[in-house]
Amino acid sequence: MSDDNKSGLKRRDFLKLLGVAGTTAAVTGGCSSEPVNQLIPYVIPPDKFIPGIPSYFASTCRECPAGCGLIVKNREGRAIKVEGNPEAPVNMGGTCARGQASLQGLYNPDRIRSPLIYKEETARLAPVGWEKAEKALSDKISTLIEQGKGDRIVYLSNNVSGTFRDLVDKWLKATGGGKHYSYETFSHEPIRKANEILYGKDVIPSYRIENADFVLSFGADFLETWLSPVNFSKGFSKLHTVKNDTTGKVIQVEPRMSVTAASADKWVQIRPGTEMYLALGIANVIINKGWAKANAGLLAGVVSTYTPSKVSTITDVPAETIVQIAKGFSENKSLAIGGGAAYTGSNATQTQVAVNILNHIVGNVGNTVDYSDILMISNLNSYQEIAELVNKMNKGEVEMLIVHNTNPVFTLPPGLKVKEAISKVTDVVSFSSFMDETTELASLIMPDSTFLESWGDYQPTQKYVGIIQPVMSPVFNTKQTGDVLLSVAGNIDSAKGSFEVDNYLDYLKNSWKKVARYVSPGENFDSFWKKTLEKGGVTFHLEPAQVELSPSVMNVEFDEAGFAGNGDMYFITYPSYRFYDGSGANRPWLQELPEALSTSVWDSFVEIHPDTAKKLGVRTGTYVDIKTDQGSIRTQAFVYEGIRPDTIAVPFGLGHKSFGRYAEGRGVNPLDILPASSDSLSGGFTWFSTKANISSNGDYELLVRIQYSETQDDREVAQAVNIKDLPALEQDHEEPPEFYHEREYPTYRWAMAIDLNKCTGCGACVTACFAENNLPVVGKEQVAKRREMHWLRIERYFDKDTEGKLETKFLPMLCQQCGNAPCEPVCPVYATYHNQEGLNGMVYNRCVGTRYCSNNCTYKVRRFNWFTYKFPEPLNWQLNPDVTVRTKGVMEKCTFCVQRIKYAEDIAKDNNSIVKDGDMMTACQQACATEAITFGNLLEEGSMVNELSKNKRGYKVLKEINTKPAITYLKKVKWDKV
Amino acid sequence: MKSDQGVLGIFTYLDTVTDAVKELKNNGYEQLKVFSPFPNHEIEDVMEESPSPVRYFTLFGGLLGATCGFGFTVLTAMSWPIPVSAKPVVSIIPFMVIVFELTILFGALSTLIGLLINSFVRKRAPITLYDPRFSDDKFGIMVVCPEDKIKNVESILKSRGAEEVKFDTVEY
Amino acid sequence: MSQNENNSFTYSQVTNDVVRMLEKPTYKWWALFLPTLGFVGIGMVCFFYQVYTGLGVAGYRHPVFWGVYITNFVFWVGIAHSGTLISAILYLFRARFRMSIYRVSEAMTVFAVLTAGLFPIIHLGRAWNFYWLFPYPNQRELWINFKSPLVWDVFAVSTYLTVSSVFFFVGMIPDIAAVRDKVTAVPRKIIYTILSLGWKGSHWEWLHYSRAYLYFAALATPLVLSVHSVVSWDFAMANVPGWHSTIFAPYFVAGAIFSGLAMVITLTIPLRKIFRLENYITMDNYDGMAKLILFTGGIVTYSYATEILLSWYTGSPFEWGQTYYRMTGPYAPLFWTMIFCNVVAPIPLWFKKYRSNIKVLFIISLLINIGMWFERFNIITMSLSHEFEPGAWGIYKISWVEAGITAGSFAWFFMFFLIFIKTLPAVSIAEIKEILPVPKKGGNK
Amino acid sequence: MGKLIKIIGIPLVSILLLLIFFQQYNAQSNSKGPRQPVLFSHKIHAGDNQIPCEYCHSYASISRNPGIPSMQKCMGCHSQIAGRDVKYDINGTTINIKNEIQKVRDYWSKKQPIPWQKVTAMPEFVHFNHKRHIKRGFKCQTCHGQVQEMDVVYQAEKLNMGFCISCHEQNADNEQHLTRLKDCLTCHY
Repeated sequence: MSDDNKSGLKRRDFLKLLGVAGTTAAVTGGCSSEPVNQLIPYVIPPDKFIPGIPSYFASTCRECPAGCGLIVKNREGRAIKVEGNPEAPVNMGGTCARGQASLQGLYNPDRIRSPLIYKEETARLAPVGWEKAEKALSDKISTLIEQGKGDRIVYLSNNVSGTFRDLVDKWLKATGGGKHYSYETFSHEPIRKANEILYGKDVIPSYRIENADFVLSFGADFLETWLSPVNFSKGFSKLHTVKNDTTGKVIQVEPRMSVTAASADKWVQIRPGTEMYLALGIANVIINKGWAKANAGLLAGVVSTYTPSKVSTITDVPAETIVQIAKGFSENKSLAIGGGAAYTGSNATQTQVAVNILNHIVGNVGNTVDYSDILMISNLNSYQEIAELVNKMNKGEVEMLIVHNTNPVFTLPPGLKVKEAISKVTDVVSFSSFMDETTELASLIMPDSTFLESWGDYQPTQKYVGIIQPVMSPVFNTKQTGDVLLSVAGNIDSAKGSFEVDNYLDYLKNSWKKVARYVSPGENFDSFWKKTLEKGGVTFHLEPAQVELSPSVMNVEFDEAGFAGNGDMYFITYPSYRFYDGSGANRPWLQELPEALSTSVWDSFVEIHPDTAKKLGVRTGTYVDIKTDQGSIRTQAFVYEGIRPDTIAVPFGLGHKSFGRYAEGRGVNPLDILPASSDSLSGGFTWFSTKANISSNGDYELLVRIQYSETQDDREVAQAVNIKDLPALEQDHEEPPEFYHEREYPTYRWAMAIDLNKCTGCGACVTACFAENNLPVVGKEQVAKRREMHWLRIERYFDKDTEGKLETKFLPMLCQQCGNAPCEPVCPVYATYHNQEGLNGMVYNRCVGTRYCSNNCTYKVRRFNWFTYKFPEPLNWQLNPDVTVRTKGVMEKCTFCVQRIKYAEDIAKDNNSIVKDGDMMTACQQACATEAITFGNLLEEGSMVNELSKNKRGYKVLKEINTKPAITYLKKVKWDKV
Repeated sequence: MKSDQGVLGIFTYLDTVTDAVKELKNNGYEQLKVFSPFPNHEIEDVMEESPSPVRYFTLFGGLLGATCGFGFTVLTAMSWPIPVSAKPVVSIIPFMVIVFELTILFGALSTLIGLLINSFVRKRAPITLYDPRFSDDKFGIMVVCPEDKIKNVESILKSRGAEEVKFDTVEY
Repeated sequence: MSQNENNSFTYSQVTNDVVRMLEKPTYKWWALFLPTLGFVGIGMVCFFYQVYTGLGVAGYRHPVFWGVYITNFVFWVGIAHSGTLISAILYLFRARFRMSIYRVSEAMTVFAVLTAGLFPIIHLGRAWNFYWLFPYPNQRELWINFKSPLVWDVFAVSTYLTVSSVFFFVGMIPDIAAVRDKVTAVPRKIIYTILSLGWKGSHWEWLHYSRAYLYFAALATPLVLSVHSVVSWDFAMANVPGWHSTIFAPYFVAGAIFSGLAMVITLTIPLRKIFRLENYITMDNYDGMAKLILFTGGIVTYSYATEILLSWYTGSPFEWGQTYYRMTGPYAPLFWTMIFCNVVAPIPLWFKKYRSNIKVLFIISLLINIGMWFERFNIITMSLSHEFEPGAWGIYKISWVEAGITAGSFAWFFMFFLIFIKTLPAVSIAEIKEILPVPKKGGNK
Repeated sequence: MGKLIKIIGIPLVSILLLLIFFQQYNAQSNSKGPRQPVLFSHKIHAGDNQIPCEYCHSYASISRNPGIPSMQKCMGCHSQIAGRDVKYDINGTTINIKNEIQKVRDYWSKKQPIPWQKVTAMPEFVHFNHKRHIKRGFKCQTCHGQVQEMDVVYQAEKLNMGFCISCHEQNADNEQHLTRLKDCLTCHY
């Protein structure tokens, strides 16, 4: 290995795996005909891999604590695509943009390529071999043990559960009894505390949105980052399915319109920090009107004082709205959840208590709130505990800090002085795969393999344990931390005995032997293990848990949220669904994925209401200074009505000082101006705890976005229907007379249906398209010139609803594979044409680049290669060998993942049949967690797409142009009142 | 191979030229050539040449172009039928543009060929005698006649106002 | 015409005056020619840079995929047209005032088409594959799409180039012969001798010549109309709001002649000054052209009006949206410049007083050239930047590479023109003589 | 009259020549293969010893890629077969079979792959599916030439689009099938 330390890139091994060169062309790239001139055979052919045939591995996503099940597609030893595992109860086949982008964590060119150790003489980190690195660590620990300071080792990791947590604890015990802190940036302490207060259970229950048809969310961005977004998206999809002319409903209560609020049926603008009162007010109505299902008992007393009129004055929510919500909430199978800004104020726990009260009195507990299947992030350390740890470090009570998959310097408020504290620690060891703000401070770095290269398991909820298995051999000279810990322990005399195995895989298997005994007693382990690896995990059967209302709820004081600072603006910071806690910031796909509402890319922005903007004299793009007592940040304004005039909001996740070329120095970190304060009851960090002053010196720069027109200019591109009109609704089937005879299709007419009532604008499909079709990332400067390469873009239109309120429509726009395509006849060289399967073919190598097709494209979905775009090594390893990598001067566009169609047809042909519904999915369809996208053969009777295209909500975009699109959109359903 | 005498008379005035031509024709001299710096109808009239065959070239070229244009577009379209939009593989209307353009192109080119052939390749009588002034401001008549007729021709030309007369033998 | 009035004017004078223009170039000429070469060089550098790095160096962006290059293409094809108009159509109409200027305008035609022909190649994403647009038998057994207006373009423009250069050359044969007989310097003598194809000016040659010339004119006339119609169909055949319109063909042809005549005036005014050709290119010529400009300008104005009216009358949000965008959107200044130059500026020409004022003519012709360039720019770019999908609206800005290549193209045109006036008879000797009174002993009756 | 021939004849002839050139364009490619790190003779293996192609290129009938034999496969035989110690002329270069086989064994002992030079080049934008063609019953020789007679393998056919299309045209069952076979998306995506 040592010879690899220089480059770190284990290309030789990679090529050994690669086996055949036809496909390496995709790696070298080029729509040009220069051939690849070397064939590297396998030395020993791995039985898994047949060149040209993909192999699939089930694993578990670790991009966020949700722990979705994944299926990873591998070609010639390279992981090239991530998809949701339908077997996994967490995500049931769906993925989010971050999950899709996990590949760019794996192939990130800025990964740490080999162990690094701090050299005094050069005063910088230098690469070393693994043996040396491990030796260094074990020596340090041994000396600590000798000095009896073994208990002064702190292992700080992100949320780990299952076997690895157990290993860490054992390991720490063996090395002198250090302490393991596991910490997440968004750790939801208030939910746990509130449950403790109400039911004496310090846990986070599972919320079953799929069982509800009336969701009342107090700021919980459950479609973006809250707890388990993909799972909730699935639920949302079920809830928003239009059945016999009605559908479920989501009420989003928050001061700013999050993406979740945008796809909710009603967005209730509320004065920040007063969500608690609204919840109590609703409870009050329900109890007083006798709508309560469960025995409210002592709760009646708690809420008695909060009459609608009183609440309405506090919250700015009209009294009748409160009553309406109460009615709907009590009449339907309902669910109340709290999150986001709502429960990160100083009264977060109280708010959550109020929310729980709502769930309690209408008897949701046990139906839509499940206390048996608790989330495992319940075992996290609270922000308060971490703050104490920081104090200990400051006091020098920590000798060795081991940081693993967490970045406290970035994710903790500067007020805590984390950086200073860490520098006080004698030895800082980092297992991080990336050189982030915290790892920079480490003196010994032992890069962990990403979860796609490692063994492991992860338990998202009580009910399910997902397996993590390597989907390819490590890209760089990295080693998974489990193995490192074991071999380090092996080097320490006192720790030697405590582990019977020396590598993590065996350790994992041993612990799974227990699982096997529990799940399928008597079955031979190897077969069980094999089955588990195929399925991706095991599901346990749980007994429904009963909860008892504890009287302690009586002593909760529902006091108003307090705000630091004397600013006149409420300052909200919310987790970006693209970067989560900032760990996504080094993934170019996520950087170039537009934020659904502002459609801005590659940078931060501050949301400002038009009125405020006018007062301040700023427009979208103007730089705004946001000042609190902690300091000030400066970023560009995004002016829109999706936020209260007295509030501003900045997304969290950007503003890295160091995190690789894609993240460094991009945007601002709102945390910099937040006070290091916490919620008194739960000890959770209060993200929403300060007011800010805003000012602007008028500096303007284009806010780089994907879409610059906010409204659709009465063009009826994205359509909606009022639920009252649903029964009478008819799809407009009438076609204008044809000059030429209709085209008929022998076997297939590939078509798509997109349900706008389900699309949440989350962008998973866009990222999936990037991954599947080798789309290049062009960077901020080029996007500013509208040169982004999105084959599939999600258009966002702000309309006014009947009450003149802001109404958002999302419209996924991709090539419509028109039956009467305007782009085809104008191409002088037949580079684009209509094939017998209804596809609008695009032959890259024939294209000369007149760009006439794109001029004539009604939907503007064609993209042009203005340059030959680069895929910096090893990002190019991810390229899909089945898709040509385009070079400068050619037009490109979506072809319904024709490579997948061809593959499916090939398989079908082997058993002389044709492709049936469900045999193949397009990348976007597979990724879509809300199942908004349906793809299939229009000619196949009873295929889903065939059914949906006849749906009465169906319509074709810009029908009047008579392009005969193959994509049917299903109108969004509007409710005029709650 | 017979050899004859060529006589060239150089004139300044057009009417004298036409008179001279008439006179010569009356005296049975048919092998005449008249030089002028620009096309002139009076000369054409008096020479009584049959109309130029160039027009047939033009016509032929035009027709050929039309046929080629039509045949080419239709045949290539059918050789590999690639459907674009909902249009038929062979759609005559757009092809007409090509047909038209090729008609013009071939027409013009064959007219050019016609011109070259007729005026430079197909010379009815040989020209050996020429005077640079013909392209400037002088007119000229060249007569091809047997040896014994020279004197006669010269006198006619002179009498009709030729300022200068040249002689040479022509072989053809 | 003035020539008839002063009879001092003899055949040999004509020949001498024309041949005089072909004397050794003066330093003035070099002072014009060298910078021209320089700009051509700049243009080429820009082009190769663009080919090497990719089309991204141009200002193009989604959704505006055509910009300055196609604008230039249409502009130059337009310029070309008046040449053929003057030499062919006016020839058929026997308009006497064409005689002295048709050579210049024909030259202009050829060079303009040469320039225009570059742009379809320059604007290609993969310029090195430009020949794929031509139908040649290849091992792929793959032909080109004759339904595509771009292929029509290929045929129309190449036909136009061929025919107009043939026309240009044939028209010159007798004059080259005249020059041949004048010049004495050996190399030039040989060159002209070859070029003159042994022209002797015998009645036999004249017979076929004038026939052929007539047919050329007869063929060129429909051609010139078709070419710009085809060019206009590049746009009219598309469904882009602001392009998809039936009046485009006549509208473009009129516009072409409009701009072309303006260009002729712009070129000939300095020409006649430098070479003292006042006796040949007279105020009557300009008067004739000015009237034609008024006429075509009228058609152009009418087309503008029709476009606007119809876009409103259709009631289609796309069409009217487009028109409204043009008038008020970010490009509005360009739109109003165009209106001023093409609609307002020509008005003075209604008055003889201004028609016969060289300065006024020159300024107006310049304005029209500018205006017509902007017309093409507006039609192409504005329409594209504001189409059906509000989500895909965007603004196009010209880049320095495009500017360089555009400048290069103008230089390229003038380079040819400068070489032309020094090497070939810029005024038709034979035809001038044709309209002079024929010398007769008996005198003209 | 000679002039006439010149004026019309020359352009016509040149056009004709041009056409012929383009038609002949895809005739033959050079019959000289690249020099391999191990001078392996397909003639000895596939020809003299009658080893079927798919014994080594085992994926050809189950995958779009034929695959190249793993070192293991080579050693499968050559752990026993050391090769006769004789001179052998392989396209002009005389080699000793024993030594060549020894090379393979060295690679194997070093656990290193042999960096074969690619012979048959196909542009990256063409997606050729071996399985389909083998299943349809085409011999490898159809595209790869008489490999069993080549010591040093060379690209027998130019394998340009014309080659593919002509074959597709000949082997279409019916009109509809032909459309499928000549559909651009069959190979280009």
